Formats: sequence, structure tokens, C-alpha cells
Amino acid sequence: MLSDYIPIAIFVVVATGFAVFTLVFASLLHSEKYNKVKLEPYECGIEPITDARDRYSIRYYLVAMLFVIFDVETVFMFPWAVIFDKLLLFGLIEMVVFIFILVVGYYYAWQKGALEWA
Amino acid sequence: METPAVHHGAMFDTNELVINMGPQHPSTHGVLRVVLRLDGEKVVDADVVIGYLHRGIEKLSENRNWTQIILLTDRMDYVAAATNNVGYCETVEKLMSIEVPRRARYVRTILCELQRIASHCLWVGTHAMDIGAMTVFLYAFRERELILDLFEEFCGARLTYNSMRIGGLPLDIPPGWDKKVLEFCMIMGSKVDEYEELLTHNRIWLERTKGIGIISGPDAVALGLSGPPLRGSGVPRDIRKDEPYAAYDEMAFDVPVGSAGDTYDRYLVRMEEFRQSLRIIRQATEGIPEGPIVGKVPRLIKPPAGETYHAIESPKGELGYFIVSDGKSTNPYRFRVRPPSFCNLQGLRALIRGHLVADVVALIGSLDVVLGEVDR
Amino acid sequence: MGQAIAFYTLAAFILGFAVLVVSTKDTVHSVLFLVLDFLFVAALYVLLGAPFLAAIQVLVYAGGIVVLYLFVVMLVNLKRPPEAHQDPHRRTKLGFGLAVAVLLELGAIATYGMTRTGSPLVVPGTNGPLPGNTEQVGWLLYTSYLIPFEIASMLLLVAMIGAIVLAKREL
Amino acid sequence: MIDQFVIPLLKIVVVLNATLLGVTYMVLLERKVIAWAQSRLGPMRVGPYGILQPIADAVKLVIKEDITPVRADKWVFTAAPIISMVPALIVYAVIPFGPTIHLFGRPVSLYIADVNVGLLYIVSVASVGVYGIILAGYASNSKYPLLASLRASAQLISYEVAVTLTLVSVILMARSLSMVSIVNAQYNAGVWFAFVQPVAFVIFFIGGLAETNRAPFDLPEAEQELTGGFHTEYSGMRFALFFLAEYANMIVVSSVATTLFFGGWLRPFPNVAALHVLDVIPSWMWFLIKSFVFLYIFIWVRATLPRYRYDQLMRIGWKLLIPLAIANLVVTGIVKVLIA
Amino acid sequence: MLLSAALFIIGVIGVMVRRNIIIIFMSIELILNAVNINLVAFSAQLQNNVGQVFAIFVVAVAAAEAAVGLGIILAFYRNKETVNIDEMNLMKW
Repeated sequence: MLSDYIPIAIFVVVATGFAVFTLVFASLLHSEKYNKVKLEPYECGIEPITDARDRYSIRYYLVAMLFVIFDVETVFMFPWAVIFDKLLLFGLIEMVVFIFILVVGYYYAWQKGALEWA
Repeated sequence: METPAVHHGAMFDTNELVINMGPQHPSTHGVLRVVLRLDGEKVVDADVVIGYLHRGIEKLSENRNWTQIILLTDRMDYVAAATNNVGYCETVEKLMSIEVPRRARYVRTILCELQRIASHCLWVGTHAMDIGAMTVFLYAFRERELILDLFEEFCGARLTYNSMRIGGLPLDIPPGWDKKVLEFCMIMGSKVDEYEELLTHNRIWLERTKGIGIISGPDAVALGLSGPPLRGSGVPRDIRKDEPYAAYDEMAFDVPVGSAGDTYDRYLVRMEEFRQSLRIIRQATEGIPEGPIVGKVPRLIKPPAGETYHAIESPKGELGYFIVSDGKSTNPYRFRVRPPSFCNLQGLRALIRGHLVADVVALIGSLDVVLGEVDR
Repeated sequence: MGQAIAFYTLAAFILGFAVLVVSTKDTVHSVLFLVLDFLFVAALYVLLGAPFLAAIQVLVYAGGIVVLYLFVVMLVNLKRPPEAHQDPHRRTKLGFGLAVAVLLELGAIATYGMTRTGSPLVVPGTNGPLPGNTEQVGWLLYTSYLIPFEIASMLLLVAMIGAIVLAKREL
Repeated sequence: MIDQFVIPLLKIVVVLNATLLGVTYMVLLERKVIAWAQSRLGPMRVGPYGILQPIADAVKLVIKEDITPVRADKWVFTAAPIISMVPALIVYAVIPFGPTIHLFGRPVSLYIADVNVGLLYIVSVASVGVYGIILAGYASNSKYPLLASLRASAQLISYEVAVTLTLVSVILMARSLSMVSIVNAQYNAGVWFAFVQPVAFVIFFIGGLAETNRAPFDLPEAEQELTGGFHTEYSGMRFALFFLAEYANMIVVSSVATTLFFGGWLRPFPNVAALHVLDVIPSWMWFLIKSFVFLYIFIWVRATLPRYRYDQLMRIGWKLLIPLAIANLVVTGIVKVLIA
Repeated sequence: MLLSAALFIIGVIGVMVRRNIIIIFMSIELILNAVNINLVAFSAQLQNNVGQVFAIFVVAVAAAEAAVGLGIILAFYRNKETVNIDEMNLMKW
């Protein structure tokens, strides 16, 4: 049971080690001839006029928020799907009610234009 | 002016972000700089900044003799150099009232139309590339290569041809060249279908171009647009038909016009122009008359005092030359070009307002500007 | 033994990152530490025999909620550091008092819990014959805890609507 | 001890190397296939037919100057590619390349781990990968990357919803979250799930294209609009890590599509005994062949289609794929109840 | 258990000490996580999965809380241009 996860743990360590190693390895080899202009952030050859970390559209937040909600809802569905054979009709009704409530919210978001992007 | 549709988005926060697109940007077709004011991804307003490729061709021309200027005009619209040469030479011929022999006019027509196809090839490739279809780009360049080969055989150069002389042509067409041109017409016809197959009915392409950057006919006229952007809006203005030059009065061809005035219509107009150009080239090549290639031109070109304006239909639109001669010196007193790209670029700000960042590149592409011509 | 080592290592990481979350000046770094913290908590869940919950922890917390945080941090672009000026009127003392009280309570629970270790409480019927953690959790969720489950969906609906309303410019 | 640590470690090393090799040659393959599609030759200079090109690329990326922009958040800037890379690699832990086989008289399973939350593990690990992109954009402190990273992360999470919802209907069929059990369920059912769940497969594949930022959904790195996307400011090895992560993710999507919808390591018609000549090809080869087909489609699509615009992309995700996924889920449930 | 308590305390301290409301929210997430660890630990100790079920509910609640809470932060930020908790005295807007 738990031993199933040991390989995963090893893999995480190996993968991270690999990523870090390549960066360190490359940093030992590559050349460094910097100058001020080269280190400027790219903005099509123009000196940046405003700070990049300016404010961005709130729609990104809305998308992320909807994602979190949907994510949680999907998480509830996973165990349901696994044991569906034992629940059958009862389970189906449960989930239809659940999805219906979700769809109400989805419809609201759609109506309010939270899904629009232009 | 067309106001962009107001979406639900207007309810949400509007924080503007100023971002420079260009001069060093992969898809501003050169060194165009567009300063975008964005709300999220939507363009609230834009400033078009030009001048990064200014070489002072107009001023330089005042210190060159009349023949040397042909060489300078090559460098304006560098993807359609022959057209520039024709426009300039015809203006001077008009100023000096020189009769150009028919054979020379036919060859000029062929060169102009080959050039139009080459320019449109470059346009369709880059325009498709802007919208993310990378394959069309290489297909179009493959065919453009054939045209460049033809030009190379004709005048030895592949980009800046210097292929005209005042009063006619510098040299006659090489033997067998006309056959090769006809052969090219055969190949090109099917290749245009190939491009259309990849794009015209592609749903993503339709979604990306239909209804994007709509400009009505009267608006397009008011903004001074010309060429395909004007015809895409339904105005059937084509100098080849309206004020024929070279041998266009002897050619049968149609002027395609759009209806909606959106990016897709401009695309369709140009695609149809491919076919019409091929039609013209075929007629001209088959009916090419015998005769001299240069008219009666004095040894020292010195037009009489006066001024004239002459325009031709370049691949991009109305290419006009305004030349003043003082009648005393061997160079023009004033030399002024009305480049189609420059005037078409006027429309950009009106077009992109209210659209998304991704549409900006599509719209720059649909205007088909060449910065060498804009900045001169 | 191996489990104990793993547990204490993970615990050390969790606490370390938690401290970093609270103490880091840069909000984005703080969010980053929060993600790492959550990932280690997920590892801890696996250790405690709750792999399903661990996956949820990663999926919802690390992959969802924290992305939301990150977006908000980027949206509100902190031009002036919020810690700049102090307000003497904050009722920190009361807060610490509360914290201590909660700590005591937790300590009591913990001690209680430890005294009970000897007799694992097996509620009959809940650990049905189902194999696998997901199945067991699912079974419980969709039989005994049906009402909370549906209420949770209502809660999420309300949250969604609330967030949309809040995010709009004109309230 | 050996079973618990050494063998997994060996398998990990093998898988890691295979992945890296796969990724590098994937890049070459992509360049070649696209070149052929465009009537070009593609890389031809390094080695015969350019087969050593990936090595040259790797050497170049390693010795290339690595620039950190002045106003960047230095630590996050370095951490972002690592955060992007690690999830892309560790997903391979649960992908079954084949069943248990006997090697040197010892049963060896051709997967690193078979955990009973396998599918959920993939989804959740993949969801962590989004940080790499957001943080890359944030840390660069440059407008194009920042805009692109916000775009990218919104895109990734949007399509993740659709993909995850779709997976639920697959689980309904397989009754398990374990990848190995899902393949076995297809063996028992005698049919690949792609034929039972075509809608789910289509949604998954479109979502997969979007999740890996591939054409026609390659907006986050839309060269023509946002220059280089979120890795505009990256160069050298840090850029290489992003690149590796992206291609590794492509392979993951192909493998998962193979496992979930095309029977994983099973040969075609696994239950028809008459076709057992197909067993000549070992099971892991079947897996690789099927995955390769998907990778080829990825490349093919890229060479063919233009790119969607951002709002269209979000509209497809939220207004088309998600309702479709929900409907598919409900229909699957109803059908299952009716059958039972 | 001790771990959970310690995490809880760090969370509480975070709420108390920091003035950046986003960090305060993150501290609240830490507290919720502490609760979850507790639930899971008990569930493991008592061989009973109910704790895990409740932990899932806690996750759902956390998601809802984050969505609405951050929505409030955004609304607040738009009005006051700050994320300092001390300036958030609701009645005086």
C-alpha cells in the first residue's frame, strides 16, 4: 500500500535533482558577457516606459475562481465514479442533483458574462 | 467610424496596460511600432509610430539625376521593386511626353503582374503566419522563388531590379523567357488553389478573419485607403481599369471587390487578384508584339519645367509620384511619393481599436504594409 | 521506524515552510512557500494512509486555490509595501490570548488522543469491504454523508455567485 | 530492499533517460515532419539526415549565455523552469508501459508505480505545472512574458476543468483510478474505450492540445503576438528546461490518451484469439506505437492549422467542452444504470 | 497532533502579525490545513475514514472561502488601493 508510493518519492527526488543539476552544470559551462542593455527586459527594442507588474484584467481572477469551484466539484465526482456500480440509480440521482446545482452556477456565470473574454 | 461591439466585459474592471508592439517584433512586418493601450487583452487605443526605416529617398532624389532615381525607387517597396520602377518611369515619361513602344509596355505589364504575384505571395505567407498557419508561408515562398528566378533571368537581380529605363526597358527579354513565364502561370494556378485549400474554408481561419477590422466603403475612402484594403470594402477602384497605364487597356481582367470590408474580404480580394494577375500575364505574354524596347529618349534626360502626378496600381494600392522639374538641372526639383502602404497604415488605428492583441497582427497583415515604403 | 523518520522529516518541512509563508516579505515568495507547504502536507497524507485526500490536496489546494492567490497577488500589484506603517490600535494582545487558549485546547485534545491510541475505534459498517482508499471515502461520502455533500455543492454555488458579484465593477 | 528501492530506481533512471532521449528526438522529428509537410528537408547538416541535431542543440543550450534580466526576481526566475520541469517528469511514475514481464527470472512490472489514485495523481501533478508558467512570467518582470503567462495559466486551468470532467466518465467505465486497472478493464470489456467514449476522447484530445500549448492552442507562446510568450526572457539552460517540459508533457498526453482510450499496451482486439500473431510485437512496443501515432498527430495539426484567438479559445473551453463533458458524464451514468 | 497544533499556531500568528490581507488569508489556509492534518491523523489512528470525508468538506469550504475572500480583497483593493488590513474598517468606507 504505502510501498507503492516509495518509487514516486524517489522519482520526485531524482527529477528535482536532475533539473537542479542541469542548471548548475550549465552555469559552470556557459559564457558570461553581460552588459546593461542586454539585461534589460524585452519590450521590442524600446525602453520600458511603465512597470511590467502593472495591474491586469480581473477576468483572469474570475477564470481562476471558476476553475477552483469546478475543480472541487470534479474532485467530488471521482470517488462517485469509482463506486458507481454499487450506487447505481441512487448514485445517479445524487450526482444529477449535484450537477444540477453546479449547472445553475455555471448558467449564472454565463449570463453575467464571466465567461466572456472580449 | 465603426464602433466595436460592446461586450459584457465593459462591466468589469478596466485597468490599462501600455505595451509596445515593435519596432523589434516578429509580426509588425518590419520596424513598425504600435503603442497599444490594453484593457486585459483588448486594445483600447493605439498609436502607430513610424520612421525607423527612414532613409530620405525623397530628399536624396533631388541630388540624383533622373536615371539614378530608378535605383532609389527599388528600395521603397522592396518586395515589388519593378512596380516602383514602372511608376517612376511612367511619371517622368508623362512629364517629358515620351511615347513608350508597345513591346516595352507589354513587358512592363508582365513584370508588374509577376511582381504583384510575388508581393501577394509574401503577403499571404506572412499573413497566414501571423494567424499561426505556418505552412502556407513556406508554400508561398516556394512559388515566390520561381518569380525571383524569372526576374533574375530578365535583369540579373533578385530583389532590387533596377529593371526599367525612362522611355522603355534596359534590355529585351531573354530568348525563351516568355515560355518560362507561361510555364510559371501553369504552376501558379494550382498553387493558389493549394493556399486556398489550407485557408479559405478553414474554420479557425474564418473565425480569426471574419468580422475582424470591418471598415465600410465610405470610411475606407475617407481614410485614403487604396488597393486591396479599399476593394475589400466594396469600392471597385483599380487604377489599372480606371486610368490604364502600360498595356492594361488591352488586357481583359476583372477587379475583385469584397462586401463586408473585413479581414476575410481583404484576403479573398487578394486571392482573386492572384488569378486575375495570372490571366493578365498569360494574355500579355502570348500577345507580346515585336518592336523596339525603348522610345525616343534624348541622351540627356532633362524634362521641361513643370510638375506632374502619376499613379499606378502597385500590389499594395495606389503608388503615386509627384515630380517637379525646374527644367534647368538634371535632377528633379522636388520628388514626392505617395506610397500605398503609408496611406493604408492610416487605417490601422481605426481598425484595431476594440479588437484583441491577436487581431492586431492579423490586421497589420491584412493591410499588407511594407515599412520600406512607409518610411522611404 | 522508516515511517517515523519520514513523518518527522515531513513535519519539519511543513513547519519550516509555514514559518516562511508567514514571515516572508515578498508576497509572491510567500505564495510559493505556501505551495511547497501544501505539497508536503499532501505527502504527509499519503504517509497517513489517505492517498485520495493527498491527491485532492495537490489538485485543489496547490493546483487551484493557490493559483487563485497568485492571480490576486499579481492583480493587486503591491506598489507600496503594506507593512510600511504600524497601527497601534490593533488588538494583538487579545489575539495572542486567543491563540494561547486554542493552543491549550489543542494540547488537551492531543493528549487525549494519545491516551486513546491503544484502542482503535472501528465504527462498524463504515469500513465496508471496499478495497482502496478512494472507494472507502466515496462510499462514506455518498451514503452516510449525502446531505453534507449536497450542501457543499450549494456552498460552492453560493461562492461562485458571490465571487462573480464581487468581481464586477458596478456592484 | 532491492524490490523497494533499487529496482524502482533503475526503472526511474531508464524512464528518465528514455524521456529525455524521446524529447530530444521528438524535437527533431517535429522539425523533420513539418519540413516534409512544407516541402523542405529540415535539419540535414549535423550527422546523416540531421540525426545528431538534438545533440548539437543540447550542447548549444548548455554553453549558451544565461541571461537574468535586471529587474527580474532572481530566485523565482530560476525556480520557475524547475517547477515546470519536475511535474512533467514525475507524471511518468504511474504510466504503465506494459504489463508485468519476466526479466532475468524476476518479475518486473513495466511501470514505476501502480497507485490506486493513479489518474488523480496525473491530474494533480499536471495542475502543479502551471506554476512554472505563472512564475516565469511574474519573475521576468517584463510585459510580454507577464501577459503571456496570465494567458497561459488561464488557458491551462480552463482546459484542465474540461479534461478532468472527461476523465470522470472514463473512470465510470473503468471503475478504478489506477492506470493498470484501467487498461485491464479495457481488456475485460474487450474494446478500447475510445470506441465506447468517443466524445470523451475528442474532448480529452482537444484539451490535451491546449494543455500542452500546442497549435492551434499555442497562444501562450504565440510568437507572432507575444513574441516568445512566457519564456521570452529565458535563454540557455533555463529555457531548455521549459522546452523539455513542454515536449515531455506532449509525450505524457499521448501516453495517457493511449492508456485511457486506446488500451495501453494491449494489442488490437486483445480478446480475439485468432489474431494472436499480433503478439509477436511485445506489449510495450504496442504502447510506444500508439503513443507515437498521437505525437505524430500533434505535429501534423501544428503544420496544418492556424491559431485560435484568445477569446475563441476560452469560449471553446468554457462554453463548448465543459457543457459537453458534463453532458457526456450524465449520459454515461444513465446508460450504465440502464444496463445494470 | 503536535505538528497540527504547531501549524495551527503559525497560522494564527500569521493572522495576528501580518498586515497584508493576502498573507492573512494564506495563514487562514494554513490553519485549515492544520485542521485537516488533525482529521486525517485521527482517521489513521482510529482506522476510520470519516475523518477523511470531513477533510474533503474542509477542502471544499476552503475553496469557497478563497473564492469569496479574494473577491472581497479585489473589491476592497479597487476602492482603497491597498491591501493593508488596518485600513479595512468596513463601516468607514
